[in-house]
Amino acid sequence: MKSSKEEVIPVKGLPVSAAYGWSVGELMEKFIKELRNKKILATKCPKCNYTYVPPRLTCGKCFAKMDANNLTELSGKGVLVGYTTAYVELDGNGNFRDLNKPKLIGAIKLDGADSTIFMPLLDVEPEKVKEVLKVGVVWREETKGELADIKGFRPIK
Amino acid sequence: MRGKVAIIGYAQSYHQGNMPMTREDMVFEVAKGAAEMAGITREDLDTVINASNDYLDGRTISELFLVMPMGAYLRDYTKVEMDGAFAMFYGMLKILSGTHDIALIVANTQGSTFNPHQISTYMLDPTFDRQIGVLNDVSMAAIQARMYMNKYSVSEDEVAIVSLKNLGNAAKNPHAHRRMPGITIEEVLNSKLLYDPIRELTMSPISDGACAVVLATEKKARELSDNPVWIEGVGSSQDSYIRNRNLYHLEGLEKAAKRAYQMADIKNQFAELDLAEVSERYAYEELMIYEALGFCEKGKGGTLIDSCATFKDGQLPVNPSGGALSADPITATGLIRVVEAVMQIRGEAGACQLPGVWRALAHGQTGVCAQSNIVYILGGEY
Amino acid sequence: MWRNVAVIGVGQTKHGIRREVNVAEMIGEAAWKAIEDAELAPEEIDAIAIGNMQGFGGICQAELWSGDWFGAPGKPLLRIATGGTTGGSVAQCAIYQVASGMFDVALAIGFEKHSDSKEPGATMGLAHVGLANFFHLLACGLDFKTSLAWGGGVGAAAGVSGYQAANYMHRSGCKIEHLDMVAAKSRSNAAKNEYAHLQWPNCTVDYIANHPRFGEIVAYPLRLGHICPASDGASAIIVAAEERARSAERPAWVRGLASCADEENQMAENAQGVAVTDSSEQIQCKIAATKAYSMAGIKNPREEIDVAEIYQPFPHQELIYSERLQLFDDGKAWIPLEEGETQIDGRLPIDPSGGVLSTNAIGSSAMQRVAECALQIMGKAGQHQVPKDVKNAVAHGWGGSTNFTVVTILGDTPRLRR
Amino acid sequence: MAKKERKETIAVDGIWPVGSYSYKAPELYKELLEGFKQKRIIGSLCTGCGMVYVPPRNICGRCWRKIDTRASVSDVGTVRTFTISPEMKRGRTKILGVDPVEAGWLKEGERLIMVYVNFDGTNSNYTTILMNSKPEDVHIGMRVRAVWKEQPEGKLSDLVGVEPIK
Repeated sequence: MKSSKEEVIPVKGLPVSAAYGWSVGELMEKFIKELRNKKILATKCPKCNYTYVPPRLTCGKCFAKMDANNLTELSGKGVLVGYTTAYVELDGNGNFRDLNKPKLIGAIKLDGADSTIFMPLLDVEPEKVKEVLKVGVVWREETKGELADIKGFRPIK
Repeated sequence: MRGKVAIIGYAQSYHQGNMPMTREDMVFEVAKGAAEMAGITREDLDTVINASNDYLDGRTISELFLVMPMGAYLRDYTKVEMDGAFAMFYGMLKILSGTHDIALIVANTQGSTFNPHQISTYMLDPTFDRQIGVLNDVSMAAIQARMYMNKYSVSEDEVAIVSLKNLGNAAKNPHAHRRMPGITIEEVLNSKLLYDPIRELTMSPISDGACAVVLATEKKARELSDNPVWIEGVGSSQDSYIRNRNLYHLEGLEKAAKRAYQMADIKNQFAELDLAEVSERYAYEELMIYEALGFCEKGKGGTLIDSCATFKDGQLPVNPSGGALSADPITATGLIRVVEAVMQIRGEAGACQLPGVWRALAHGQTGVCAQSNIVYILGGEY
Repeated sequence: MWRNVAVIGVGQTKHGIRREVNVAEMIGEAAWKAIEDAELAPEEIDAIAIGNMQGFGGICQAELWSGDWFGAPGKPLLRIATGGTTGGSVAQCAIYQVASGMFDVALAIGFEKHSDSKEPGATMGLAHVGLANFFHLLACGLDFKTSLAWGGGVGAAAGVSGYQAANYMHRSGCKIEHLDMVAAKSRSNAAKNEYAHLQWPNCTVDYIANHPRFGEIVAYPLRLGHICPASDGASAIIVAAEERARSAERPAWVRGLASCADEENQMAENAQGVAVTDSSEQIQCKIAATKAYSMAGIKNPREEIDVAEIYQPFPHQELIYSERLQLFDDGKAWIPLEEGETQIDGRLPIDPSGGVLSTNAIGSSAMQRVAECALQIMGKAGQHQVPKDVKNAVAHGWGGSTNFTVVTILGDTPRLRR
Repeated sequence: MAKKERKETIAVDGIWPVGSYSYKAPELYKELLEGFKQKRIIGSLCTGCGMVYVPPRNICGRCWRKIDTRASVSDVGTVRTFTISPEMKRGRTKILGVDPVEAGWLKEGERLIMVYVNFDGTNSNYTTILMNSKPEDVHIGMRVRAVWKEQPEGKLSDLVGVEPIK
């Protein structure tokens, strides 16, 4: 089979986009709202003790059901289990753009949680990052009960 | 289970960055090509299964306008919105059910339509990870790569050797998108750094491409083909979401491989397999794939590549075609691996041909950090 | 098919606007209901098939993220998506998973969450079917008025339906009143189905035709009250091999299944021409139905089918497809409708659940047709259970630009007798 | 059928930039528009099954082959089906953020008759507008003729619509 060299006409789109607003569900709503009080909530599976952050209704490990009674509060401290230095980022329209200053992304296991979250790492030089670094939440100046209340994590003593 | 399933025809496009061909024409050529090779017409197709993705193709119901080019007119038809290797699994299930004799599987993606890495962000938990905004498939792979490399002291050089091997192999593959004869380690290590340690040459390119295979029952295969390739084993498994997954290993792939080995009765991969074609979207991933497929112990992927055992002339060559690092039209990539393995078994791999290939492994994946995997064991007529 | 396969469990969420749960929770709800209904342990599920149309809810391959909510980790999973037929195609995938002999128990899930889209009815997700074609047409100098005519088709299913209805009315002699009858029947049936979205108890033809808002003709001959809602919801079934199904109280045996694709209606890729001039013809449905009936050993569907669940987001489609499913003479389905034959207590009830006209969560819709047929056979349909012994039921789904059809036939006895 | 109070949780937002995609089209419309310049309609003829596709198509899925034969077809045809819009009113709908009546694209109170026309000698429907006719007069089987712009410029808008043959 040979590739035939037919001419094609490029077709460009109009500047339209589809907008979404995903309802988050009961436990996730609690999680997001409690960020205002600088609290991080998780659910602990009553059967296998796996602790999920953010919280959720079904345990993915043993399939037990969970609800608001299984919510527990975490300290907001944890350890770094993985990281990367980003030299580019996506602009939302499908283009990678170069960053003037590299950014760090961390994979963090919060104390008391079993799941890993992926967050910006702040106030640290790329060469200083290593695993099992202790990290803590950096809150936005004024917390409003939104996911953006967590600016990221930074190393702590 | 009753009977066996064979691959009796295949075709793939000349994968490129921006193919001067419409999606329709590209699909028509591979679908028709595979059917012609199998010596069948449209009327012989009992079922046609497409593998494409609405997000990648930029069309809701991406297969709607592909019905006619695929030869699905008035045929039994469906779409698997995953890698083509999964679509082939569905084709196999239909044939094993005894309801269909011949299946055509067509997988296609034109990466030039929209950046697939942007689309990978739409796969994340929309209520959390997508909102945080730092993750996509490349940054997530970078985190996994760092975790894996740090834990098992795998060096960047060892990862670069994977690119060196695959891109070098691709130089002889006319279908590959990224062909780099004489590529050096320095070239790989000096290529643009996106997310440490993922560089331009240690990740797959964005490709346009398509691939098709024809499956048949044992009876039909013997009627139609002189050298059918048999599906001796298949196994598939989806892993947990990235937040709740062991990122140091590809546990989903391990499970899938176990199932395939069990079905094909394989106990010693090195002795019983002649080659493997795997979907490594990133160079480090190939090392993790070695471990999950049981080619080496956990954490020893780096040692295995150092030993050159997976090079073309090694004991168990992996990706003699160049693998996903050489061309990655997302939903077609896994099916291309199957086709490359079939070509080797049939002795039709041209300049990439290795001597004495009887039995090969092919792997396809979908999702961030290879979340869902499928493994085939393919064998020729002994 | 060399192996008998049956539906042994059904789970549906309440369909409607579900802003109190997220997608994953909604899928999980249906899946666990089905698993509990089949009295299975989650470990007994060998394989999963799932599907939706991802453009509507805005998540790509949602099962990758949400898999943990319905027990997917460690299991082989196939994602199936074929437009409106999605749910039916997913159900068929699960049937093949078991029929192949590779797996003994499979879980099939269809879902959609339209309300996650900020546009009413997820219009952008729908328009996206033909958006690329539309951009091409605009680049070729399409004027505004003609773009509206094309636009009818750009909305794929919804758009071609007005044209399709006119075609059907022309060749059958059916009137708008008959469309009102289908709509009234569906909405009042839905009031008896706890999972349905638009529940209008005792809805009358008069209400549909003369309501100041619902009575308005929005695209001749369709009234606003004729058009399906955009719902949120998920539904699931459990398919099991004979050995396992025997232990169920009253399984719904799979007796026949088929799918078929015709050429696109109105336009092909890049707005190229197609050779289908009457989209109410639906030859692919004739083919799929014939195949499925022959597999099921059904020689006279009119006599042997006890209940039909037809995918009908627009009322004329119930009439077209009931003819194509060989339940009535060509062009005559409106006569038995007039005579009340297709009511819940009629001779041949069609869509006792209220159908897609009352509930349309795209990925779930065609799955619900299979699920509802299973419920009717199992005798578990509750208030909308048809008052007779159901031996055979036919579940239908259409997708694409009405050019895909899936037909699944369930029965109270296995296909192969041993 | 009163609205019930609904439980609701908060939502988080996201965008899918569908307009940022780029696609590829074959050159078939160039041929169609070349024909329009001369007030002619071009279709493609499949020499396998004799189907004439309008606008031209380059693959016949019935014969599963490429088509490269073109045919010039009649601009007289038959209405195969139609649909009619409700009365267009200011403030009724917005299309991509524009009110078509306000923008002067449609007249206040106008009802648009949209038709599928099967031009003689073809096997396809062509989607267009029925002009110079009342909504109550349109019917399937109606004979119509193409209305061309006086000075065609090789655009789709050269074919303004169709009108009934008296």
